[in-house]
Amino acid sequence: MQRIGVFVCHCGTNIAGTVDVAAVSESLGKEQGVVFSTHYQYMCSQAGQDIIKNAIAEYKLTGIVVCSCSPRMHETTFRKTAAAAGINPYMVEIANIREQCSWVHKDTISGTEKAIILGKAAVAKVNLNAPLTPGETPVTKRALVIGGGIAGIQTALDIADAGFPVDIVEKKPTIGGKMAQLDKTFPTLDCAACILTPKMVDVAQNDKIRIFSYSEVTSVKGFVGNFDVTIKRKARYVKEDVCTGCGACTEKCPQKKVPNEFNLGMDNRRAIYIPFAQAVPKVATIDPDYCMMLKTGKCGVCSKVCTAGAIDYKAKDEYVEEKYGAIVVATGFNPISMDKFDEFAYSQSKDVITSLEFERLTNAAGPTQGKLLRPSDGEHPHTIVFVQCVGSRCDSCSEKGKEYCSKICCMYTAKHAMLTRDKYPDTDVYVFYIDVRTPGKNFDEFYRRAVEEYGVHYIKGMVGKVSPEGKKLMVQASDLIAGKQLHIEADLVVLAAAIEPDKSARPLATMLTASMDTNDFFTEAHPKLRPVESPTAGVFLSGACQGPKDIPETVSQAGAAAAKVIGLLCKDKLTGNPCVAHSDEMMCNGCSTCEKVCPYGAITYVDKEFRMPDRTTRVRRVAQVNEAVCQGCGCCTVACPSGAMDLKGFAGKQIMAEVDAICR
Amino acid sequence: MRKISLDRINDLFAAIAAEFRLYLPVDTNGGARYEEWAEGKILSDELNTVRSAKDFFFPQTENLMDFKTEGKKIEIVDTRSETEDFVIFGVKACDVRSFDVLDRVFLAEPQDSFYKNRREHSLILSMACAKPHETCFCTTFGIDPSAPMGDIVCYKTEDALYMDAKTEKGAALLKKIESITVEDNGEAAEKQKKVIRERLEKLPLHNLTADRFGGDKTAEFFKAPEWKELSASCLGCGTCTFVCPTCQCYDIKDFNTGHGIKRFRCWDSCMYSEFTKMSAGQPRLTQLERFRQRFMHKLVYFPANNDGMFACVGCGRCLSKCPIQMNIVKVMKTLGKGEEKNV
Amino acid sequence: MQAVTREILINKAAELLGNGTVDRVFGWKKGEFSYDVTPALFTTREAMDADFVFGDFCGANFSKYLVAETRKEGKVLVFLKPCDTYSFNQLLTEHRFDREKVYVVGIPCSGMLDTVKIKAVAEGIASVEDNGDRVTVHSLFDGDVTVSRNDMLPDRCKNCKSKKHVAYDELIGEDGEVIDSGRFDEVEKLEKMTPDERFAFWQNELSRCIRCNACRDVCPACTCEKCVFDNPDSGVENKAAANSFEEKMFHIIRAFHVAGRCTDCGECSRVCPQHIPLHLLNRKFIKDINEFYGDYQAGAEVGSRAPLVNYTADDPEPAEAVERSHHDA
Amino acid sequence: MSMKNIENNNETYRPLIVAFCCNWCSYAGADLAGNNRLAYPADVKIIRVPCSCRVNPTFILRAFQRGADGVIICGCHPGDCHYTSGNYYTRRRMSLMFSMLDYLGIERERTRVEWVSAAEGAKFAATMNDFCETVAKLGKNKRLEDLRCKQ
Repeated sequence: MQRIGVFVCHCGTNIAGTVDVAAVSESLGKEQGVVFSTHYQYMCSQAGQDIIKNAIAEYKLTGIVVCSCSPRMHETTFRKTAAAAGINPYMVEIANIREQCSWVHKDTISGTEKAIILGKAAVAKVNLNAPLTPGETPVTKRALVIGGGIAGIQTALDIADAGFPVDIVEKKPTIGGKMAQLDKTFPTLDCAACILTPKMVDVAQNDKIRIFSYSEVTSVKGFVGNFDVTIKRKARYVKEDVCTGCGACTEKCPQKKVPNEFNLGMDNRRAIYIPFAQAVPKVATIDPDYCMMLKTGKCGVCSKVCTAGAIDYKAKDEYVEEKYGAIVVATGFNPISMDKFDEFAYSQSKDVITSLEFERLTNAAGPTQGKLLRPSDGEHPHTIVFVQCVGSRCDSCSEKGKEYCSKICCMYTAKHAMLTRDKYPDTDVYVFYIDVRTPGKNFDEFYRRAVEEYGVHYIKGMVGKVSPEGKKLMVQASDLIAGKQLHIEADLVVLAAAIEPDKSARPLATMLTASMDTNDFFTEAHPKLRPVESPTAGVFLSGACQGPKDIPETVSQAGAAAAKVIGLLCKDKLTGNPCVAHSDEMMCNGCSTCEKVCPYGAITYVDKEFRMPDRTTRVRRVAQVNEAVCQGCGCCTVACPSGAMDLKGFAGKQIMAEVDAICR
Repeated sequence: MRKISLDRINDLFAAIAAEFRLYLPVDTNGGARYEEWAEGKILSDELNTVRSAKDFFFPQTENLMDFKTEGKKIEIVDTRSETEDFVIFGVKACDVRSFDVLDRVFLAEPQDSFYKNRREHSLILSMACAKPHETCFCTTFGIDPSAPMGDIVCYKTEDALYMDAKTEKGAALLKKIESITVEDNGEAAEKQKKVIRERLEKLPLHNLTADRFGGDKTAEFFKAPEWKELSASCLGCGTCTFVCPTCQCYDIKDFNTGHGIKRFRCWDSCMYSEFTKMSAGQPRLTQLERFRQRFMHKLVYFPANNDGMFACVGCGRCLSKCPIQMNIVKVMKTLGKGEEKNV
Repeated sequence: MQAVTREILINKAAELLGNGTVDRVFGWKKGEFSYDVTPALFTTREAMDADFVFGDFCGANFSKYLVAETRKEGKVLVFLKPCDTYSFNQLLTEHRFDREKVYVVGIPCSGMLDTVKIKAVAEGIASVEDNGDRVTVHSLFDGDVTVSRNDMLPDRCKNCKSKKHVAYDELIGEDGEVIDSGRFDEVEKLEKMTPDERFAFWQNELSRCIRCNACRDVCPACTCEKCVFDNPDSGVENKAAANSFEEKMFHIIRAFHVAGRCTDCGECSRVCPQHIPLHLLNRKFIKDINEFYGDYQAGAEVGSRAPLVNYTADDPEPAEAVERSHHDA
Repeated sequence: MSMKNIENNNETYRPLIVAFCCNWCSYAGADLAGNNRLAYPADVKIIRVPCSCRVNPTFILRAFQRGADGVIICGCHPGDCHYTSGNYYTRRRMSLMFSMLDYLGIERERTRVEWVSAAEGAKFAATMNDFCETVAKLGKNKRLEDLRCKQ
């Protein structure tokens, strides 16, 4: 049985102007469990708080009801007051008689009546309150960054800079990601490699950062502050710590016909390879799909030329298990496949390329050493057509592309067009667009320079068809402004392919119990207010895995994610929200219904032995809530048909008591 | 014996209803049930009602008393009121016998005033069973469906209803309706009795006997291994209990109305896992024990405490209503056979 | 008439008992009358020869029994009709038993007879004879009555949703197909009524409820360790309904708790001693789910995500949904 | 002032409305309505829940049993749930629940779900005004009442 004190606040005239506070206090004094009831001008003032503290001592109160302003205003204040006077802060309930009563009702009679009812509901709830103590869990002071592109690199560097160890897991043999494949960056036109590679070196040299390249996360267990992660280190058949990166093997390997993914298959590499000159780690990797030694057991050339003795054909995948306090997802993006866009003849002509392929064609380290040459015959193209929004902003009914805008294409196409005109003024450049979207610092100026200074032909309209005819590409398009059909004989067509999240993201999201939208972009905890946190505590988002973004945006999000991680790792212990779900194991059916609706993956199942009411012993599958992970939404409590799942602080019985009091 | 032709039966009901509340079986989507007669209600032709007639004296829920709270004061309110006289028409022999069984429980000291009040204000017009069903076995318990007990016994033929007063109360009622009935020599009723007795011979359970059961059989049956198989597929629902005319277990529950407490008595079933649950748990832990309890009570414990009277009247309701077709007949036959084998 | 005979099932069971695949058989045991069959365990061929039956009154859904049955040692053989296999899968989805401890023999079903309808045909049933299209009821006093078999089917069989087994280890006879037999017609009829008519309909039906809990206790979706209506801590517990509110509360909440999990096996209506058409509550949820969120059949696949533990960003709003359930009607 | 007097002063029928409001959006929206002094009838009594998905259909029936004439559930707009997905589940649960109540012949206007953000004080007040008016027109809840609670 509770001993409840009721404290009605006048809030000057804010409440007392419309509500007869004395009547409220008197009426609530008669409620079950109430042993003291009073009213005062400002309960939140020092003097008001002292009234509460004194009453707690004098009347041995076990529960407090404050009838005052919104709990969003002063719940914390009164909880602290209660705690200071020695009772559990969660024994305090607020009846909101200001914002939800005196301020919205003008009539004193109905205002007073309602205030009493709200007070009764609060009393009824406190009668069933139980002291709650937030749980504490230690924090493992190490972060994991999944993905080694610019997002992952920046996040790792920032976290390491604050003094915390960070591991980067990258599935490719080197970090660097998409940015390493870019030539120049908009809108400043500085060289991507020039700004990226120093950061890659920083990562390599930072003693707080470990790089697990050519590796994948295979399992994530645990919760915020305490993740247990298994990382698969794929066999690269080259001892990472022994290889000097001299590159001798990559020149001697007899298998020369391996499509070079770094150049998007526009040239070849060997079966043993280093993706590019500035790779980090600069270590060779054997491609098991092409290596003759691994496939047939006959060759061994690389082993012979390696003076360091780094080659190990018997290497196996290894699994590393590590604990982390925080995880940052930076799995990035890929251009979508052009398979479904045959109207642009991508599969029919080598001279129809994607924008990323164009980047490689114009890059000094690319297949043409930076000379803009047609992939088909190595000739210089004189007419280039850029097609925007290939697979972006598609109709929701269309199964070909994405509904969203890929955001970066307008700007990089302007960059490509401008650079082409700059280097090869004899080239005619057409850009077909739906809209040109340039909302960014110096973006619109950049686009206008392309049109005004460089004479790029921007045509509003879509390309309908590209047909290879001899050495030419016949481009059929519409000019919506002129209202006419255009036929352009092009030498090269560049498709601004939509970008989509990396395919590895979906299984990763499942492991992390982080939610994704229908396009497989990770969902943020709040679209406006918590944009770099996933809804799963301790999991943060960096870069294009959360949505299409350019480099500056990616880097700022990477920094923001790092700041959040640092904020978390700074703590020695995490204090949870005590209003969490808990399962009555004796009633739980183990049906997994609650687990399916939990947005945080806070519910797990264990097989446990129980002494049943019929005095038999039975092993039963029951739900357990990880209090450190549960955020207290209560979704599981309604999903659970047996009522085994309840929410502390908002228990079914408490809410029903409030309902009863209101409807009395 | 008085007679009224069936085409005037409505007049009979109207005449009775002018004096008393009159209840009679009428048809619903869910079978026959007792309803208060009003103009337009038609007497059901079903052999029996789905729920038994025990509801009249021992209703499913009953408000025993109220506690009014105001502030911190509690006031106890006696909700009892004197029942008006009422007539139940068309009660079959088995259900009439069930009242005797219930009387043994509720009218034993200390008497149940709620039950007694209603019992004293009731008039029972019983009806002979013209066409018993295959599930009937009332004769097993010495009940004669052709000659039920009650204040007035009725026989319904193709064209008329015959009424024979068996008690003073019954005679008084017949007197009141004298003007719309005619005297009868009882021949038709006798003829029907004969037909009924012939029909009883044909019933599949006609030879079922309860001889092997009785108050002294606890030791013999309590540990019988057959209980395990008999109870194996029991769902633990309360259908058998709630349609049974003699089951009389109840629980007392308080309902918080927000203004006070209403104390209810409500039917309970010994088949329920929560039956008579106390702080230490429920006394019968398994469905086997709960199942055994129900049948041991009817066939052994009740007769032990009530001069050999069985707490089953052979109405057959549980035979047709059990979701898994397990019932007292199967129990009696199975346990009986076991005994034979042992001999 | 059923396509498989008692003998076929006994032979199959004997074979599986003999070769050690199973060590007991869950089947039907004969009783006093033709319709009087009880679910029972058999461990020998002799016991089956003596008491095992299979026929038109073997309607009980055995899936739920497996929850308790699989807690025992060894493996049990169970004969499942197509509709039972949906419940079987749904129970597996909810981790209610160990699949390894059950051997399922799928058996075809041509619809089971409704005892209530048979009893309405004649008083005093001596026996019932199934001649395929027609059924002859031998009465104790009134001679024989022959009626169309189809007329003797319960609603759940008339509206059979599937003749296809969705789970089995072995199948006897031919497997059927998922069929459309207008099982939402009755629901639609109610939807077309005015709210007053609907209220009157349900008030009349639910007022007969005696809270015997048979619907719940037989329901294969109701396998809670303890039902909220039995749990004094739940705040909604009540032993016997004291007024019509509690009957509504019980049936609404029960239907809601099984919504998206109910396979529409129809056991609730079969066992109701008051013949309340409880399946019409469940079917309303199923129909709404199909209309609002796309077709979903609980139990069709093990592990499928039930509609109430799922969502899409484009789900209809509640007001829109309620409206829609009428427009479609 | 006793409750009796209050009742006597209010002769016209006023409905009793229970509003379940999500702590993060609608409850804050109600606070904002208060800050802006946007009036709505005192018939509305708000119960704070962490998320609209905490509202068990049992609570709704309970409110009707105890004498409520209308029940409204307010949550964050779909997609804006503080807990990412709670209101999506609310939407499904309540769609089915309300459809069932309608099927049982209970006036569908007595139940409602509205999405009100923390910034929508005006929407909150307008919604409550509209809901109160709608329920007031329907009159007392008879179809889901429990007479025991009305004595």
